[in-house]
Amino acid sequence: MNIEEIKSAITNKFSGSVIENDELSKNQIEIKGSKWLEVATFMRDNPDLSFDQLECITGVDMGEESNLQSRYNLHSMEYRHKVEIVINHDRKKPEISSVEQVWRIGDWFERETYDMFGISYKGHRDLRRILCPDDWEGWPLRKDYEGQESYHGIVVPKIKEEEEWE
Amino acid sequence: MTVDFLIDWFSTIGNFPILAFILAVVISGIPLFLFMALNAMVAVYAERKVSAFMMDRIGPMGQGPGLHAGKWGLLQTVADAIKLLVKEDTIPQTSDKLLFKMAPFIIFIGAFLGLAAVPFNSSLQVVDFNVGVFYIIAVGSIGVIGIVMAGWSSNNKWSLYGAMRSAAQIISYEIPAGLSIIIPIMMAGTMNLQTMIQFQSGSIWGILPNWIIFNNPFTFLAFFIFFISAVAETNRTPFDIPEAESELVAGWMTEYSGFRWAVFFLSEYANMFVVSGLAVAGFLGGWQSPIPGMFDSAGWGLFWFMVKVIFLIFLMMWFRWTFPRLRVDQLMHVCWKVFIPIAMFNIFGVGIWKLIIG
Amino acid sequence: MYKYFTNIYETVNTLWTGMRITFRHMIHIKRDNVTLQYPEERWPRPERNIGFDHKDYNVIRSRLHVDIDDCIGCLKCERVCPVDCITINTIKTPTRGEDISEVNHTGETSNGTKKAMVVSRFTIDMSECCYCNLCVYPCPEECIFMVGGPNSSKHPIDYEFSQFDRKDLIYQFAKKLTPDQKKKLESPKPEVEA
Amino acid sequence: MGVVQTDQMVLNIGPQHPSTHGVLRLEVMTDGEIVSQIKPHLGYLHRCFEKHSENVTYEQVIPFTDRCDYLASMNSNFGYVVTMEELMEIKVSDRVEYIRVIMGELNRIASHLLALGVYGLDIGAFTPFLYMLRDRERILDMFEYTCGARLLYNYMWVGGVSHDLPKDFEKICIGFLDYFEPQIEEYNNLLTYNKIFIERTADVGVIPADVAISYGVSGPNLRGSGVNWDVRKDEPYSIYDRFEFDVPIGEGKFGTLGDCFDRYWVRMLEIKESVRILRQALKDLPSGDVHQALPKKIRPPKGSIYRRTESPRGDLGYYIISDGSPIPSRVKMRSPAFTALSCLDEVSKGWMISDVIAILGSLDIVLGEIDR
Repeated sequence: MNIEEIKSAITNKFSGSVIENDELSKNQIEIKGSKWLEVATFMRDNPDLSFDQLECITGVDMGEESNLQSRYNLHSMEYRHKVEIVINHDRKKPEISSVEQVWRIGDWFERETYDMFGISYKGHRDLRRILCPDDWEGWPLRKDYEGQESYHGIVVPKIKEEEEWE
Repeated sequence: MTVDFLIDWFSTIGNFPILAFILAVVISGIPLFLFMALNAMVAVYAERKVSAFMMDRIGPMGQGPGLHAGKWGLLQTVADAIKLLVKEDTIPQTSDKLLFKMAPFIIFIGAFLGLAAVPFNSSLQVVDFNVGVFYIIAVGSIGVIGIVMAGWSSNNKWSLYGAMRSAAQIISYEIPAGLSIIIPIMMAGTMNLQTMIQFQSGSIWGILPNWIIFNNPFTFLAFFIFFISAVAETNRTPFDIPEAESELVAGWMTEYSGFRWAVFFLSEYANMFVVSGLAVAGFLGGWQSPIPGMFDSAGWGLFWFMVKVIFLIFLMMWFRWTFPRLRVDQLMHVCWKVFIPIAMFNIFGVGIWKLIIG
Repeated sequence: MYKYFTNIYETVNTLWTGMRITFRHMIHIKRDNVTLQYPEERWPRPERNIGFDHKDYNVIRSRLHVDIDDCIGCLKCERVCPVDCITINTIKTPTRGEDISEVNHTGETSNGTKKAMVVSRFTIDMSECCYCNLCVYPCPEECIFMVGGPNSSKHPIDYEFSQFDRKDLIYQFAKKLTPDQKKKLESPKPEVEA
Repeated sequence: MGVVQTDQMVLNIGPQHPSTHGVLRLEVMTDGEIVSQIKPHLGYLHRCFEKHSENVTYEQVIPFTDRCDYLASMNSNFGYVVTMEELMEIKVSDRVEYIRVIMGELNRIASHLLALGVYGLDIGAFTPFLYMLRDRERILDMFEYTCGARLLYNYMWVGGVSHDLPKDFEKICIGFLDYFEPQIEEYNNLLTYNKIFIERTADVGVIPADVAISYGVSGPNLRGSGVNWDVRKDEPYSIYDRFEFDVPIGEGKFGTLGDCFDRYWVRMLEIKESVRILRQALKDLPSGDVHQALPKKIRPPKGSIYRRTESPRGDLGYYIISDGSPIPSRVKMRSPAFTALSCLDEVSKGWMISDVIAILGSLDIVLGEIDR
């Protein structure tokens, strides 16, 4: 199935869930965040789509003014077609339903995206930080992130201090 | 035997039986201890070299006569021993301190007592018990008490796992080992090691030495069962699950360091020597020469005994550096479902064989 | 029952196969040995393994070295370093391409380029260097390079450099300037054209 | 007799443990030897690869990709440069492609050798590990001959490779392959066919195909479960469509499909396939300039791309977003070991502690890549 057929299959089932956006590249589909869980379940279970593998979840922050994005790369082992789902989040309160129980790997990918971007996943059963320590402050991969000054008494150097070499 | 000889000799000097006994025990015990230390040193060196050669390495080459970059690393184990002796002796704060300190010595005592009954040649044996085989098997299982103590007192989960595995393993493998060593007892009709070895003198049809292993097919099988069970009893690969380094870090030895750890090592190699000595005495003709009727003097006897024991220890090393490790349940499976039935069958077979042929 | 015995047979057979292999290696240790006795024998040992001469290497990544007389202070290597381990300070010379004897500065590189800068500081923190070789390529004068390899005629391979203090791993290549000399260089001089 | 009160025990495997393949901490709930739950704790090796990448230029990202999967740096480089070239629409010369394939496949052999050897070590066999490392050493020597580095190469660049092949490389490589191929049989005799090894691995830690796909398990682990999926074959990148090779999949040789032995065996067969590819590539190696297509300045057009390649551990994906400047806006690495580790909990429930080690080893994880 090519991208148009996938798009129309989703639109037929959930009208209004696909957002038309000219900026997207050719294999991307933008989906409304509120419908994501239903769309995801449909995409996995529909025998024509059969997206049984979630390849990757990428959190994206394009700058301090724009929205946060989640990008889901899906792949079907049966038909060997793939698609990329783009979902925009409100920067103030990034929230989306979790697909952890649709694709099991979503568990860790969502934890990673939560860790790095602070996008919270509704319905995730174990949403903790995964790579950073549990008590780390801030969301490191956001563009407006500023590092902690000290962590457990360890001073985090902001810039390399200019050492004397004489 | 040595002890008896010394007591007799003291009685010719004067009448002081208790002192004579203590003196005799000490005089024969100290060389035995030195032998044990020497055995561990040589065996560790040999193990490192054998493993290295099997892996296309050359092993320790640094320490040797001539300080750094000396010959073949001959003094490597001496250096290791000195390092272990001067190392800090750490005792975990939450451990059961008394048991923690006692455990290495209990294991050591088990190994040391076993060594007392090993017949090096026709006269060189510390004590010649009339139940020598039984004695070695009995004191050999003292070690497991020490292992469980070490594992429990360390207050460490890995140690506890190691100790529990070890207890299960050693107690299980005593059974096939015991059932197999019954066969030489049946053949020779005695538990006395010297008598058993003397039974194996002469030859079969003038070519093969009259060792129990060659006596009939059942004894041949019994030797291997005994030997493999002995490997398991000494906790060596492929049966080293109590100290499996990739699973349990170091098993029951995890918390030990320095001298106490060295004592464990000493005991391990002494145990290897004892079980190999028992296998040699029971199946391979002890100090008898492999060529019937030749090289039969007492000196040659010592030589032949050592050669056989060293060969068996080499075999253990060879196993260790070739095989992967078994899992706990597979270990038990091998013991209870393979070795014990075959060992039982062997006893039956040897009985029939003795009844029919001789 | 049949399976029980075939299992035992297979076990003995496969284990014996393995033991034969290790034994074969043990007795052929002279031939098979791959150990390099480090302090006595050192890499490169061309006969080892595949058998190539280290003179044929494309490059050897050991220690960075700078021929400071060739450096024109273009800062390209500093900019390209992904871990920022190179630090360069430069002072503009009064005249381009002229020797300044008091600070031991040569005016021209060996390629004949006229220098416009005195490099007052050129440090490489080798404890941070990640040996990616990226700084070597942009250098227009080929003055920064990894020692050894094709450059072995100039410098021997040095891959075992080590220091007791981490500070000592900051190598400096620029010629030392006293504060006075620095000030003198930095102060604008009336240019006298002959 | 009353009922004996038993309780579950928490066992901490790691971060310092001989067989966690790095600094991984597993919180294992055990009932005696039986494991009932595993909670992996990651992040001990987190080096902020993605954050770093947002602060350096595109070519400076390459040394960082080396350090993610340090056992297969060539393949990490390969994935990144393939993605970048697709984004920038650069066409590189045939020689570059061939050199990249040769290096990638050599590194795949090296990585698999280490994986298999360490797996033997996890099971308890020490000797095969050293034999395999001995042969891996020769591959590293060849890399050193080519680019001067033994582990972290920074060899492949966007639009080319850093150095052309050195003198006589083809001959040396063929010589190595001739030496190496009989060695595989020796490994098999020593380790693979060993009954104890088979008992330890067959039927242990079965990952059914649907579970594997749902967990995003990829590479040899997925093929061990019987799924025929290889990026080199199914989404060919570079010039992999020019070579003839098979994709070995697990078949339950000694036990159930998808057990530890299958994953091990698939790796062993993949080594043979890599040798096949190498022989073809060395035969056809064209001549040419390797620096021809190097762009003056790497400044990709605005846009984003996700591309995955086959690293020795599985699908190594790069998601690169460019905003038109010479510094990437976002570089995300989808690491195959990350997804492989995620299924550990589900797979090892009900097995023993020894089996957990065996399963963990058979997944062939590299913590540098998981934590990035």
